[in-house]
Amino acid sequence: MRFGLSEEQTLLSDSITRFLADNVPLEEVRKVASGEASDSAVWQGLTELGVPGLMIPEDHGGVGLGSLDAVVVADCLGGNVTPSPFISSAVIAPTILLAAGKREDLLGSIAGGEVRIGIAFGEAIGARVDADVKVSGGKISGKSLFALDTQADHFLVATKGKHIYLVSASDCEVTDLPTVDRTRTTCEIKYNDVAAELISDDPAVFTEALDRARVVMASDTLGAAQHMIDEAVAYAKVREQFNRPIASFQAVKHMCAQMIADLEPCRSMVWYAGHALDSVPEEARLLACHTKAHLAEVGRSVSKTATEVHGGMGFTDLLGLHYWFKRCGFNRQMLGVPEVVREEAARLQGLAA
Amino acid sequence: MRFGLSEEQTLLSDSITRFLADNVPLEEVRKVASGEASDSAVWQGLTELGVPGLMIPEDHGGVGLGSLDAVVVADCLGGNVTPSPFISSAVIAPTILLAAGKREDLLGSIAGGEVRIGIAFGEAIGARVDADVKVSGGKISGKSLFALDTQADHFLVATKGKHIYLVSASDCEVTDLPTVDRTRTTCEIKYNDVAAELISDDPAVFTEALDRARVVMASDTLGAAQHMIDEAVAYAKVREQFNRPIASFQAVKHMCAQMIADLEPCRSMVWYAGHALDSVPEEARLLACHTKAHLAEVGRSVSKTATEVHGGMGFTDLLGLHYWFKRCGFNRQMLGVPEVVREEAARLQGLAA
Amino acid sequence: MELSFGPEYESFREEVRDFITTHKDQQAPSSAGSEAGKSWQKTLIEAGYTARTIPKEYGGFGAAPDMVKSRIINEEFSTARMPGGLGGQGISMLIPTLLEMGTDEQKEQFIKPTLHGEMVWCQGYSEPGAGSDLASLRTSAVLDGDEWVINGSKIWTSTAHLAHWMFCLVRTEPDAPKHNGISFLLLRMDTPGIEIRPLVDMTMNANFNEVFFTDVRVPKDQIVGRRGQGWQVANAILGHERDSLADPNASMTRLNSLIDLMKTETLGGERLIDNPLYRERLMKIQGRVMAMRYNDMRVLSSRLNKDQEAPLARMITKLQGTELRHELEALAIDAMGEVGLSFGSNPYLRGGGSWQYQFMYFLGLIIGGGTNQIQKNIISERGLGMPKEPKIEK
Amino acid sequence: MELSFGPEYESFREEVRDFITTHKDQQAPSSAGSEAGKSWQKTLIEAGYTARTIPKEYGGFGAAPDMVKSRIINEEFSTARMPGGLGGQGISMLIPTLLEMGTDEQKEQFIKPTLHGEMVWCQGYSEPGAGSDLASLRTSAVLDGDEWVINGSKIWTSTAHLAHWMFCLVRTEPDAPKHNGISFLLLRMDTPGIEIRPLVDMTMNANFNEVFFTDVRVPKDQIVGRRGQGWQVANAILGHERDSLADPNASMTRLNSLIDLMKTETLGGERLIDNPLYRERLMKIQGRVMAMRYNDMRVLSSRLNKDQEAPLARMITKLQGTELRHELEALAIDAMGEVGLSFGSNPYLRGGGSWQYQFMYFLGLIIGGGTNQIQKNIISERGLGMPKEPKIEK
Repeated sequence: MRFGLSEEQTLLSDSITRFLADNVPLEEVRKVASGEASDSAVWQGLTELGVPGLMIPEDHGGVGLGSLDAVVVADCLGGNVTPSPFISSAVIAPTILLAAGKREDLLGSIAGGEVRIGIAFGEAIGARVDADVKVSGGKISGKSLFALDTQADHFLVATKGKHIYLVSASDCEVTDLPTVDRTRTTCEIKYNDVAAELISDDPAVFTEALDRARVVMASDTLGAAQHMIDEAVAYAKVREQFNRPIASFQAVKHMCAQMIADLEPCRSMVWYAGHALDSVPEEARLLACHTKAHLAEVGRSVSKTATEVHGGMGFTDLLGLHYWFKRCGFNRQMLGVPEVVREEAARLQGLAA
Repeated sequence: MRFGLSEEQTLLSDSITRFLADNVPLEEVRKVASGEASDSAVWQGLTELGVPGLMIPEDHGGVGLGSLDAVVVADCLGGNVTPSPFISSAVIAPTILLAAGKREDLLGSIAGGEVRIGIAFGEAIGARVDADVKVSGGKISGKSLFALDTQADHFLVATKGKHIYLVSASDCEVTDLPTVDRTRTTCEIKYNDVAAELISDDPAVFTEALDRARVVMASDTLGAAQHMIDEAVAYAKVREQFNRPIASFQAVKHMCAQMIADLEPCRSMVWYAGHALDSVPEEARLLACHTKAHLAEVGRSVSKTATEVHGGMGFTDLLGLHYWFKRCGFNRQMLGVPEVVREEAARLQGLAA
Repeated sequence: MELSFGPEYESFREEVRDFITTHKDQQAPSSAGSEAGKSWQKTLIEAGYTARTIPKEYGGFGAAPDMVKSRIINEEFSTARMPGGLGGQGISMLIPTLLEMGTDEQKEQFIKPTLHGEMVWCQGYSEPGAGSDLASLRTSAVLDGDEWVINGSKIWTSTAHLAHWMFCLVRTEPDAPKHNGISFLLLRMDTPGIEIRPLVDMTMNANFNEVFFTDVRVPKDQIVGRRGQGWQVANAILGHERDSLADPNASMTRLNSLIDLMKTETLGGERLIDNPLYRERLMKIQGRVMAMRYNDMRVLSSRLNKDQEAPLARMITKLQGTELRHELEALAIDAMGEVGLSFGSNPYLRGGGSWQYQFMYFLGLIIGGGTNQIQKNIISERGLGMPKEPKIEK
Repeated sequence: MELSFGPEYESFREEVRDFITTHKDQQAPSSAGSEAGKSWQKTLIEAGYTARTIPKEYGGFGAAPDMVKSRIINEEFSTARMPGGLGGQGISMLIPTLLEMGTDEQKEQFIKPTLHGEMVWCQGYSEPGAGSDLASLRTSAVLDGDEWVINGSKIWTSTAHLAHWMFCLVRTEPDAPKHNGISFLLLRMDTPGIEIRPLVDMTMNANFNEVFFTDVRVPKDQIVGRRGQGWQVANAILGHERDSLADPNASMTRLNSLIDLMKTETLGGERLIDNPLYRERLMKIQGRVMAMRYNDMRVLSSRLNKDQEAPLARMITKLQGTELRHELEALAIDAMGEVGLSFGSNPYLRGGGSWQYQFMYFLGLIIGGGTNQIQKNIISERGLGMPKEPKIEK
């Protein structure tokens, strides 16, 4: 019995972490967040490590790894607030195309980092405002909101009925929708009766992709929150007030203890949820829901508390701590807010209608 | 402008507090809680201070005071975990009989402490288990659960439709239902087609009584929680560990600070809610709901934290702190749990169906 | 319980309302330094609706202090959304300080122009190394002939880029115990050696600045109070600032905006207010806001009535009020889901982006103005009489 | 991730299951000291399902330590609700202590009868004045000839009224620094001068006792370890107790009972599970219980695999687990409304009154076994490397 990452997964984590430390310092994140640069360079760099093709089988040009490996990568990406279309292009899109057995020709270009696939799932999870899409006779009309990845070449669009269509970004009117978290992009897509290719009419395909994405997003929060705790503890040890490091004040110590007490079990939960997606299908859905919702809650409290431990410095842009705060906030709201996701968890167990 | 108690109300509070300190020490509470004694002696003593007739007009033999005065008394009773049928006999019953203009002949005996009126409101607020009552042709059948005051001479029973009937305890099968809080009694009443006198078929009468009872119960929690904070702070100042009073540890200080920060605004809220019942009818209902629910939450957290501050001593029976803990617990659950009461608050504002 | 202010004040309220009606077309001045702003300030002072208790000789209205009248003015202006008088730390902090501790010359020189918007001030208290422990500040001022020579830096200085003058705390007696080595100086912001850097915060706005001093020379007499007495000078009015950070009436107004939002925004076609989970959270917050509102009435009452005391009610306002607002804003964000993330130029912004902005801003207020951990120290020590932590002197 | 224990252990699991099937009619012994209890203990030891790693010469099964086998035994016994071996602090705390620190004579004299239920022990560590700060204990033992003379008192002594012996910590070197002045003694509970008073707790049960010592004389050689070394002796095994207070598998079982309860109880005719507010709280707790469960798997794994470390995962178990259980019990009470208040002989008790009982009992566990404030000190200091508070020596 061995609960934890394999040697290969630890190596994967180390190499991604090293790459990000060397190539995506906070300065680079700031540039992307401020619009001075796009995340393309980062994505190209990650392509050399095989990240876009992580979950794509080798015979399609990928690395052929599983969900737990994606969890490992997301933990690193979140920990570094790395700008990238990882969840959309590397997790959701390959899952859908492979599960549906459609347009597998795209997989090679995804793995090669040449093609990015955006995701418009909002309407299938719980539509906001007047977002709605209609498909008839191979044409799609309407609009999607807060779709992932403004720079995508294609979008996978899910309807309320959980059918999934592929549309080309160049056929649509795509407008960036800035959110608090500028390390990932979201957009509005207007479809004016344009070509839409049916990829799947099986809701199970949508669900499989959503489950994976939720666990991966939870892992991104895990990484971000862990980073914030590490920073808070380190800052408290060097910051002196009243002639002592603030880390020696019981109030500060207990804030840090509570943060890690809340987050530490999340690591095991995220790992197990990743493992379940690969190997314990009967538990995977429930795990995906609970992991997404639980990490959303812990992410919120940790990101608040870690900011507080930093005092005024946490509120400024000087240390850039807020990028992690906002990353946790983004992950909480996207792909299902906790209330919605917990209700799904109840439904899965026959506890809600 | 003067927000607060009048001089008379302060005097009332002082005299009740003094009476309770002299006549109802913890030893007496223990006796009632263990079943060695009933609360009759306490109630008789309080009669001398006019407590049972507090809200009964002078021409009916009472003192003719208002809701804010009842709030003041409840604060004292809760602070001393005083066993007594105050809410049922002195608050709800007079309110109903006066509002309905029925059986006012009972008011004098209530004020004189000779008659106690119990209250069976559960079914009208939200029925549990198989409690249900039916009235037809002046006869009542069915059963009520967790009615207030096992020793009552009569019960005011509310139906689902919020009609209120008076029944005689001697006509019914009354069984004590012990709860964690043995300072007040609740019972099961079985009605076997016995005489029931219609007191009111106007739901507004029920509602007025319920509003008052909820505010008074919230005030009871206020008193109990304040007592627990006072005890916790006092204990922390004398209890030494690691060669210093535990009150000098920041963790303990912040627990106490949070307790009082939560409770202090409750005092103003309870006072205003009492005042609104007397003088601001358009705000009274909303205040009653929110005050009941908010004090339930604060009562729970304060009673937990104050116990923790006492360490192992808080968990034992030695200091009797648990009587206050349980009092807060009882007040939370009776006359509407917070979730039910908040939903009523939403409904009052047109925010819920 | 007597919640009316009585007939005298009700007629004063009518007076204020009449003024508001007369001036109902008054626009909010675009900026503090604008001519329109100064002119409106003049009108308000003449009517007695701002600078009310400042002596006439210093450009104020010269009325006796009357908390009720001040409150009535605030209430009526706020209800009518009528622009109030000029704000800023010069008016709210420096003027009361000078009135209490300044020399006649200082009062003469500074109060009137400050009041009339001719002289804008910033505050230099906190330093990068002196936040919660403000008294450990290190920016030094050394007397050299007739001048103080200042070196060091200040942080959290709002409006530094707009200010003509700064009032600040500096260490003038390096060998004295830390609270006794500080002086309160006034200095012109165009003095050579001052550098201002905007300080961007997590809302991505430069609400604050850092100010750096390199051999900044300030005339010797620009000190308020005596040498080494600066801590007492500053503390004479510090308490005022804290209370205003979490006004329960503002929370109530904000709550009503949240209710409106929840009535219009939808999730899967259902109004947010119809979702039992969000509605329950809304009601929980409403209950807490109401409690804080009555707490505030009690605080006001204790100020009006000499025989009433409510020190704890006052002490807990900042702690509770800032956490409550932060949670209130969070509920709006949560309930809106993806839409709640909107920021910047996003066309789906709700409330002009204020929900995310205030969510972060109130986290800043949880930290600022004495962190909520410092507040809990104060509440437990001054409010509950619990002992201070053992002190460590270096 | 490899969550199976492998074929060797799966066949061991089969073995355990066969044993359980063979003994499926075994009743839980009515009390620890009963003959049935002793006989069942003997059967279990012979099969190797309790006292597994205790050497044969001291009456145990004599197997090499194997955490996986122990866990499999626990899992299978628990699933089948098969009564386990004898418990109590003599078996769980004293025997491991003696094995590590006892003399051969002590091992000889005490382990076997303790293991076989002939000798029942209680623990005398905490004192009224020494709780979180256990090392400040004051019960004294003074050597008088060949005997220790003990005076003082102990608290939180469970089973004191049933025990034949006590192992306890006493101060033998009053002038030494506090951690170095303590010795670990063994004494007979029928020694003259011992008085036992039951200690009723908030659940109204006497789960604990106070024990008072007046000139209690104990033979000199009834000491474990050396004089002044008692703190080290006791701490060699203290950690074990803490972990068992908040077993996540027990929380999961309890959560399932709560789900069953919410499916059957009603409010206004609606099942509690159909109330969105209670359902949401249930789901929140379920998510947390699951997180603790996988955390526990990680802890187990780190014990089985030398190259894995998870010190924080282990350190947070008590803090998180006890709070979580307290909240879980609270949800049951809340959802049941008035019915949730039932206690004692109330016929509407649900779950035999266990919801209110456990709600309070887990508040006791939040406090006991090292208060959750002490846990946070440990997590921050040992887990996060934050500095200790400045110490004050009297």
